[in-house]
This record gives sequence, structure tokens and C-alpha cells, in this order.
Amino acid sequence: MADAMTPTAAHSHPDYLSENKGLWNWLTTVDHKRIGLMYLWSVATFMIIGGLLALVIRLELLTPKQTIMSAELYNRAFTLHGAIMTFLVIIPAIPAILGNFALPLLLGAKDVAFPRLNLASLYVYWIGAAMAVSTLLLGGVDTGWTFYTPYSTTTGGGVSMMVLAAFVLGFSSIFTGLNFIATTHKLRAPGMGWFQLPLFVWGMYSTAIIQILATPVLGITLLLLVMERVFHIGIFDPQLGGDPVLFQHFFWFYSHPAVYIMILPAMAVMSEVIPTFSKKSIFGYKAIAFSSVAIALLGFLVWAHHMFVAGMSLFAGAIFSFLTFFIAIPSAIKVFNWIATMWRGSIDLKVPMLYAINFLLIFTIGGLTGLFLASLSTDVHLHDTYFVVSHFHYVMAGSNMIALLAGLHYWWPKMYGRMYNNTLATIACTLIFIGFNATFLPQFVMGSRGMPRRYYNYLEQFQTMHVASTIGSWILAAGLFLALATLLASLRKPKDAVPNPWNGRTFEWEAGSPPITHNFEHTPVCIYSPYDYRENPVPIAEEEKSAH
Amino acid sequence: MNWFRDFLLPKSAASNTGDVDGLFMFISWLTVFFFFFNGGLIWYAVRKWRRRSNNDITPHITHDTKLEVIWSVIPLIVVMFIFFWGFRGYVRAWVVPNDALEIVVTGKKWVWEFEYPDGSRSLNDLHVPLNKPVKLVMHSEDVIHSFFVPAFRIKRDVIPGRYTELWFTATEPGIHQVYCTEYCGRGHSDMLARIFADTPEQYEVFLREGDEQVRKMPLKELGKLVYENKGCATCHSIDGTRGQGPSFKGIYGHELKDAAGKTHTVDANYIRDSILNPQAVVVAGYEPIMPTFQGLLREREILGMIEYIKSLQ
Amino acid sequence: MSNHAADHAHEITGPKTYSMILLALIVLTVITVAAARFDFGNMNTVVAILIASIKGSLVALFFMHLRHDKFNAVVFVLGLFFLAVFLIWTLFDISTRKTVLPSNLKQPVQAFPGAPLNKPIRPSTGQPLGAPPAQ
Amino acid sequence: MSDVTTTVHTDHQDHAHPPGLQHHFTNMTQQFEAAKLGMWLFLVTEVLLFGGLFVGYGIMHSKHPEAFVAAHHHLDWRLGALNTIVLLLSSFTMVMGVWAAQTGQRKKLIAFLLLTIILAMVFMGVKYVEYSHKFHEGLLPGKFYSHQGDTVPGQFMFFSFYFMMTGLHGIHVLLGIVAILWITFRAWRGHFSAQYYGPVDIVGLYWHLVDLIWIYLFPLMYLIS
Repeated sequence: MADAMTPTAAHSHPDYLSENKGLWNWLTTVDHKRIGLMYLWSVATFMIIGGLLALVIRLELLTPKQTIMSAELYNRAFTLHGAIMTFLVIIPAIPAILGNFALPLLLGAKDVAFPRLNLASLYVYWIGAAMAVSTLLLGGVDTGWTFYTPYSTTTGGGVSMMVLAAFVLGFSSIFTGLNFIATTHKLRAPGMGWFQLPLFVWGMYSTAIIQILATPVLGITLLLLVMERVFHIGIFDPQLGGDPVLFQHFFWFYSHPAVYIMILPAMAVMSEVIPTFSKKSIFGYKAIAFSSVAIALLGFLVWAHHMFVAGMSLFAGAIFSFLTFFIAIPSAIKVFNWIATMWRGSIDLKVPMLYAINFLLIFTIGGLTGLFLASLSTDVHLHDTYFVVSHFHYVMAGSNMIALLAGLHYWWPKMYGRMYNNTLATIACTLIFIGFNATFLPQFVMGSRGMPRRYYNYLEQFQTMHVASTIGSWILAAGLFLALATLLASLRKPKDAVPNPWNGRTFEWEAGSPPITHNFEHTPVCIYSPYDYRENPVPIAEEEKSAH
Repeated sequence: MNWFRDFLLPKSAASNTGDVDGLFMFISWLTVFFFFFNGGLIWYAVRKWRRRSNNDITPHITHDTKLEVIWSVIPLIVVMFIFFWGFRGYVRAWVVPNDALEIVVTGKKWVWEFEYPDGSRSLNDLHVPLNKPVKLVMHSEDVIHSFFVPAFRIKRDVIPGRYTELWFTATEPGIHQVYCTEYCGRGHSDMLARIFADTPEQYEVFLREGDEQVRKMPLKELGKLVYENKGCATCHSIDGTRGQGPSFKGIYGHELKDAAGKTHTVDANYIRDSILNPQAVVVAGYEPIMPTFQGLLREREILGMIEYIKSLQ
Repeated sequence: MSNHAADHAHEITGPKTYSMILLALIVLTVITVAAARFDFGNMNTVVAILIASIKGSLVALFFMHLRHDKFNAVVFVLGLFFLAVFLIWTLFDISTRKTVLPSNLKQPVQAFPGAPLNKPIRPSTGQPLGAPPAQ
Repeated sequence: MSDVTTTVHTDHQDHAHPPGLQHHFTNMTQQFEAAKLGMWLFLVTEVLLFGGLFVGYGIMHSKHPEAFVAAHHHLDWRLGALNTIVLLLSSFTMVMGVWAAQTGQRKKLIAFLLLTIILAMVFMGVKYVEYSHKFHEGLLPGKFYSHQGDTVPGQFMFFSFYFMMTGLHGIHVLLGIVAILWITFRAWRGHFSAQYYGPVDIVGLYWHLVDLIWIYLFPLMYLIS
């Protein structure tokens, strides 16, 4: 581990931030760490834009009728919020930022398998982002991020451009996934078998499976939608003999697995943070690893639970509901395993661990409220109400965002070689927890009482809860702003981080903080399990011998 | 514990809601329980095993198969139980009773149109009898909408190009809110309707005189509505063109000859008789094909028809 | 992972095998065309897909060397499997849907109400092409 | 894990660096296998991309069988069969090219690659003849369909799929031609040997997939009944 590493070894090369400075060198770099950082700031920019849109939406909903904008503008605002947050923020967030930065380090590799493809994925992301933003000049998009036909094929504005943007962004996601799979298979450090992989890698690998298998279907769906708009090809248009519900099958075949693209990486981060700060081996390594893969594969069999009231057949509804419940099992297993990891550990409540606990609580609510929506009869009542809005914000926005922050605070010393202000970061974490729950808990109640989603005007009976939610959104925004400011403020200091500030056991802590361009001075060799926190770690080879 | 249910759910007003509410509350309590269970475990662990020094020694526990099986199997049993409970409710909501009163619902940007079995129509207000199953056969004229009645715990998408159905038996008298829950553009949030669950007396009034909209409508407009909705327009034109029956244009106050050559003056009584007993007098040159509208039109609608024809000079 | 490129030597398939495969593929193409002449009733498409799948397997196994490449074969088959899941389940929903019709339906639902035989098709708002979208 | 960061392989300095080996790979085999796995993953995404169209085709076909059957009579199955044979032949020449590369026969490699390109161009030529015929007849996708004298409605939908599927396939053929040209150029420059032929193999895989998709397109488009 890094603390055992000879300090002289770490500084024979300049670190990756100091070497080859200058904008041009950054834009042409193939270094996975630099690409990860460029993703970080790109995603952060769009998160701020999407977040501001959310604040504007919440402000509009302060009163039952018009508050600050017209219905047309409101519809465009929530569509842009949804599209930006889904395609530009949450899907790339953890894989493209933390995955790109940490996955090769965790594997003891010098880079991902296809570094140029990795850079290409960033450029494709930028092109897609530019296209998405350009829809503003084309009159905006008012379809909702789900682009349901036939509304999306008949409304005006920049729908085609937005759809093509999502298509392009899909390729960015595919490139990242492809890289992670090939890297995990072919670039593991000598001695690192599949069950010595850090669980973050398992999580990323499972995510990548979904990215590879599902994203192309989104691509073709969106192309068909553009074709329908331009050529009236007829597949989704009932007037031309098409089936509008078919679009929903196509769309959710990608977009349901995509929610696991959002949550699996979050779980992956947890599996690193919790053992490190509990100073104890992860509980149930194989259970966590296999449950990631199980979620990824099962995720493909449940897409139509978004369509229980969409005019699907009774039988299809029953089967999809039945299978959906199986997703609950691996999710529950993971949560129990993390808690069991903390059990009898030595829990250090540093900022990443606080975020992890924050995640556990929010994910528990998010996961359990999923049961309402997986179950047929209750889903009929709750579908397309604020209950659904709140549920998916808990699992997609809350869990993902908090896990991203956990990972950022965890690897920040590795990324920039600097420690942040612990007190301020703790306050930010607390504010985020309070703000998030204040924003979204009232939405559960609103939803179950019948408040439909995507409503510009609403009945007076819901106003109290809307006001509570809006006030919550301000607390949440304050928390996020403080977290960002704390991290940024740390960059003004000189580099002060030691290679292994948290006493982690995985490979990245053996590299310098920040690492050199090729990551390690010497290629690491995997001898001990990545979670062996014993006083005298036992080599894997010996452990296996004694097992037989 | 009813306060929790009343806090989370709107007041139930239909026959099938008990099952849904039961399941909803079951999962709600499950959620509350597990939130505090997990939260409690974390709280306990953090309090008890907080790091005291950097040299803390922790036990090396990698897994515990028995424990892991337990916490996989128990959730599995619970969710399977939930599945079957939810499935049962779904099937009940799916299978429509045979004696259900059929209402045809048309969704279009951004109104709900209801067509009753007698062919009369209304916008955004639906009258149904209490304690009698009602079946809604729904379709859309433009984009996908969704018909949602929170008090009945029912919802189904309304799709262009095909029909979907939905049924309920209202058990609480009063007005129940209907929402459109599938995003359909600018007026999505204003695409509201109301279901009036009428007591037998109220429903009787409704059947006799129509709903509030119709009762308040001027007679001439009501007549126009009847003319358009009840099939008059198929045979009788209003612009003087000859159809299966005589045109209504300028007919009022004029004289007509029947097949036997007898002369009749078109006045209120003549129109009433022609609607209720059309075969009695058939105008010369036309086939006796008009069906009777006895029982199909309300008294006020006949008066409206007379006013409408009177206005077509 | 330690083996070198030279170790691939035993995997090299020769021109003879490739020629045989090519011949088989061409024969199968002829069979496909011939099979289309026969009427297998409902099985027409199934027969065509079956022959195509045999051809596809030959290409994948021999030309794409999946015969010697177990791992990538798994990757490829996994892709096909999920495609099958997508197709079969979507078809399952569509084929088990109940047709609901109102009892007073006057006209049968037309298959292509908006698409007359040879006229330009109008978008589903019912407006002529080029008109501004409905607001 | 491990304190023992043994020096298995110190960065660039040590043993001779084979040409074409990228810095982050240990040896040529690892690089070749990684690239091959990457290509297969890409092929999977291609399968699912086309797969979406196949699913759409299948569902619309089952929904409007008469329209699809009537519409497919406008296609000439002989041209389709010809193109199938041409593409199969090109797949054969491609795999022979890979064989030539594996056995280090540079001249044969270039010859086979050029043959493949020629066959690919023949394929595109036949496609051009077919497309221009369809354009002339007004057999076009969606709202541009203007064929006269139809008795079965809804044939525009078949042509929507025909043009989308064969069009997307055609784009892949064109990209394939570019890729093979690039490989031919590199072969001509003498980049490949029996030890290093990865790019040939990988472009070959792509080309076979293009062939594979056509194998399904042919009966579904030209031979339905």
C-alpha cells in the first residue's frame, strides 16, 4: 500500500497536472485522468445549467397559476432540465468522470485500452452538448425528455435537433463503456483475478454492459423519431398505420436500463468509500459483485413497467411487474452488505463517508418507493404523478449526485493533490441532505394525493406542499453551491495531499497525489485482496491454498 | 393509523379502492419501517464503532453465507407477496362487469368529451349513477392523453388510433376530479374534468333534463346540439339541399303535403309529432324511413329542436 | 495473456475451408430463393430467417473466426440474445392486446386513415404540410 | 494491496519496443486481443442498432402483412440475389486477405483487399441501379411515396423500412470501403507481417458483419410472401 511505498520513488516524474501544461496539450491529451477532469468540468457546467432550470421550475410552481413564466416557457424549461440532466449530466457523471479517472488506476493500468477513443468520446460529448443547447435557438423543445409520440412528431421547435443531440451523446456513452470493458478484461495488473477487482470496477463493468447493449437501441429509436418527423415514415403515427405505444417500447428498452447506468456507478462508489472509512474488509464481496451484474442484466427485462397504464396487454403488464420485483433483491443485498461492512468497523466520519451514509438513507427511500411503482395496482394510481417524479429524483438525482460527490471528495486529493476544508464540506453535505429531502418528500405526498407531473397550473389544495418543495430546492442549491465552492477553494492552495490520505488499500493510493502521467512509477502487482485491512495482510495465493 | 392513510391518499370514492389502498399502506409502512431500520443500524454502528485511533484493529469478516441468504430470501418473499397483491388488484381493475354503463370518452387538446349511450354529449363534465359500474371506452383525436381519477385510483392512457377501456363503480356522491396525466402540450395542466357521482334522484334529474351545461343552454343552441349529435344531420340538411328527408331550411311556418295529398302546417306541434311518431305523416316524395325518437330525446331537447328549426329561415 | 502472436498459428484456417464455406453460402442463397417460391403458410418468414441464420452462423464461425474465439462468441451471442428479448417481448405485448371497441361504433377503424393511396400524407394533427404546428 | 510494487516492466526504457505497440500495453498479444474485443463490442452495438430497425420492421410487417407483401413485388429479387452473391464473394476475398496477412504474403494481401473493394463497389453499383429505379417509380419512403396505381394501401411503410435499412447498410458498406482502402494503403507501405496484422483482422470483422446483416436483409426485403 502506499504508506509502505518508498517516498523517493514517487517523484522521479512530474505529475500529470504539471507535465505538458497549456490548453492545446489538454485538448489533445489521451491521458484518462485529464479526460476525466475535462469531463468533470463539462458535466459540472451542465449540472449548474440544469440545476438553475430546476430552481426556475420550482419557483414557477410556488403558486397555482402563473408565477414567473408562461406555460410554453415552463414546458420548455422542464424538457430542457430533463434532457440536460439525463443525457448530459447523470449518464456521463460517474462513469465518465470518476470511471475515467479512477478505473485504470484501480486496475493498476497505465491508461484505458483505447485512449484515443476515450478522447473522441469527450469530443462527441461536446458536440452533442452543443447540439442540445442549440435547440434554444430553434425555439426550444416542449416534449418532455421522454419524447413520446405522437406529441413529439407533431409539435414544433427543435425536437429533431434535441433528438439528434441525444443520439450523438449516445455514442459518447458507448465509447466509454466499450473502453471500460476492454480495459477490465485486458489491462488488469499482474496477479489481479476477477475476484481481486475492486468493486468499483465491477460496478463500472456492469454499467458498461448496459451502455453497450442498450444505447444503440436508443440511437435507432431516436433516428426513427427524426425520420417520422421528416418523412412521416408511419411507424409511430397512428394516422399512418403506426403504433404510438411502440415508441414507448423502443424508448424504454434503452431508458430503463439507462437508470441502472445512473445507479450502478453510484453503488460502485459506495463499495469503495464504505470499506475505506470503516477500515474493514467489504462484507460479501461476491454478493456485491454479482448483484451489480444481475442488476445490469435484469435491467433489460423490465422496461415495460413504465407502461402499465399505456395500453399494454394485461399479460405483458403482469410479466414485467413480476420481473421488476427481482431487481429489488440485488439492491437490498447491496444495502445490507454495506451496513454489514460498517458493522464492527472503525468508522471515520470524513466527508466521503458522510456522503456515503447520506446515500444509504436516500437510496433506501428511493429504492423502497420503487415497490409502489413496480406493483401493478398501486402503479396505476401513482403513474405520471409527482410520486414518480420524486421517486426517480431519489434514485437518479439524489443517489447519483450524492455518490458523485462522495467519489469526488474521496478522490479529490488524487485528482488535484489537495485537501479541501473539512468543516465546510461537512456543512455542505448536511445541507444537501436536508435540502434534498425537503424538496422531494413533499412530492411523494403530493403525488399519492393525485398531483400529476408536468403540470403548469395546479389545484390550490397542493400549494402548501409545492411551497415546501420550493423552499427545499433553495436549501439544496445552497448545499451544492457550498460543496462546489469548497472544492474549488482547495485549488488555490499548494498541493498538500499525501499519496494515501485515507489509508485505502486499492492501487490508486500507491500512485502519487496527483499521479504521474503514466500513473505508476512501477507497474503494481496484485498480491493482496483490495479490501484486506488486517494488520498483517495475507496474500491471495496463500488464502486460496488454505481454503482448499 | 387512519390518519396516515388520510394524509397520503385522497378520499376513496369507488368500490375497488380498498384493495389498492391496503397495498399502498402496506408498502408505505414497509418503507417507513426499513428506513428507520437501516437508519437505526447505521446510527448504532456509527455511535458504537466510531474510529478512535488510526491504529484501530477491525475483525476480518469477508462474508457470512447464512446471513446473506436470509437477507436475500426475506425480501424476495416480501416482494413476491406484494406482486401477487398488486396483480390481483390490477386484474380486478381490468375485467369490466358485463352490465356496465358504457360512456365513450374522447380526449383532444385540451378537453374531455363524453358521449352517453343515448348519443348525447358533454364536455368535461361526466354524470354517472352511484353504485353502478361504468365503463369508459376512450380514444384520442390527437396525441396521447391519460384519464386519471385519483379518488377512484384508476388511470389509463387515451391513445389515438385505438380504444382503451377503464371502469369504476362510484360509491361516494359528489364531484370527483379528473386529470390528464400524459403530457400533451400547453394546455396539459388545464385538461381537467369532473365526474358527478349522482344519487338516484340527482341522476333522475340529469336523465330527464340533461346536465347543468345543457340546462343552462339557450333552447336554440340546445336544438343545434341535438341536430348535430343525434343523427338529424344525416338526412335533414339546413341549407335547403334535398337529403333522405326534407331540408329544415325555411320549413317552419310553411305548409307541406303528405303522400295522401293532405296539407299540414309546420308548427311546434307538427315538429313534436314528427319526432316522436314520424310514420304518422310522411312528406310527399320521401320514403317512410325515419325512426322514432320517443324516449331518446328529453322534453327540453324537443323544445330546443323546435326553436332551432324556427331559427332556420 | 502470456502467449505471443505466434501462438495464433494453430488458429489459421486455410483457403480450402474458406472456399468450401463460400460454396455453402452460395448454395444456401439459391435455397433461400427457391424456398421463397414454396408456400409454407405461416412458416414462410420462419423458413427464410432459419436459412439466413445458418448462413449467418457460417460467416460468424468461419469468416469471423468465432470458432476459435470462445470469449468474443459469448459477447456476440449476448448481443443477439438481448435483441431477441427486445423483439419477442415487444411482439408479445402487441399480440396479446385486447381490441376494445365502443358498442356504438359507426365506422370501422381504417388501417391508414391519414394515408390515401397516392396523395401526400399529412401529419397527424390533420393540418396540411407546411402549416405551422398546432399550439 | 500490496506494498510490493515489483518492477515487472519499467516504462519505456527496457526491452525493445515492437513497432505498433502502444505505450499502455505490455505486449503485442495484449494489444491485439484488446483491439479485437473492442471491435466485437462495437459489432454488438451495430447488431443492436440494426436490430432496432429489424424489430420495427417485424412489428409493422405483422401489423400490415398485405401492404408489405404487395410492396415487395416492386423489388427485383434477381438484383437482390446478385448483390447477395457479390457480398458473399467480397466476404470471401476479405477473409482470404486476412489469411494472406496471417501468413505474411503481402502481395496476396493487397490483391485480395483490392478485390474486396471492387466487389463492394459492384454492390453499390447494383444498389444505385435499384435506387434510381425506385426514385423513378415514386417508390419512396413516407410522405414522398407517389407510386401510381396501387390497389393495396400502406405500401409507403414498406419503402420507409426498405430505404432506412438498405440505406443504413449502404452507409456501412461505404465506410467499409474507406476502411479497407486504409488497410490496403498500410499493407502497401508494408506495415503488416505475420506478427502484426491486427488492423486487417479487425477491419475484416467489420466487413463480415456488413455481409451478415445483408444476409438477413435479403430475404426480409426481397422474398417475403
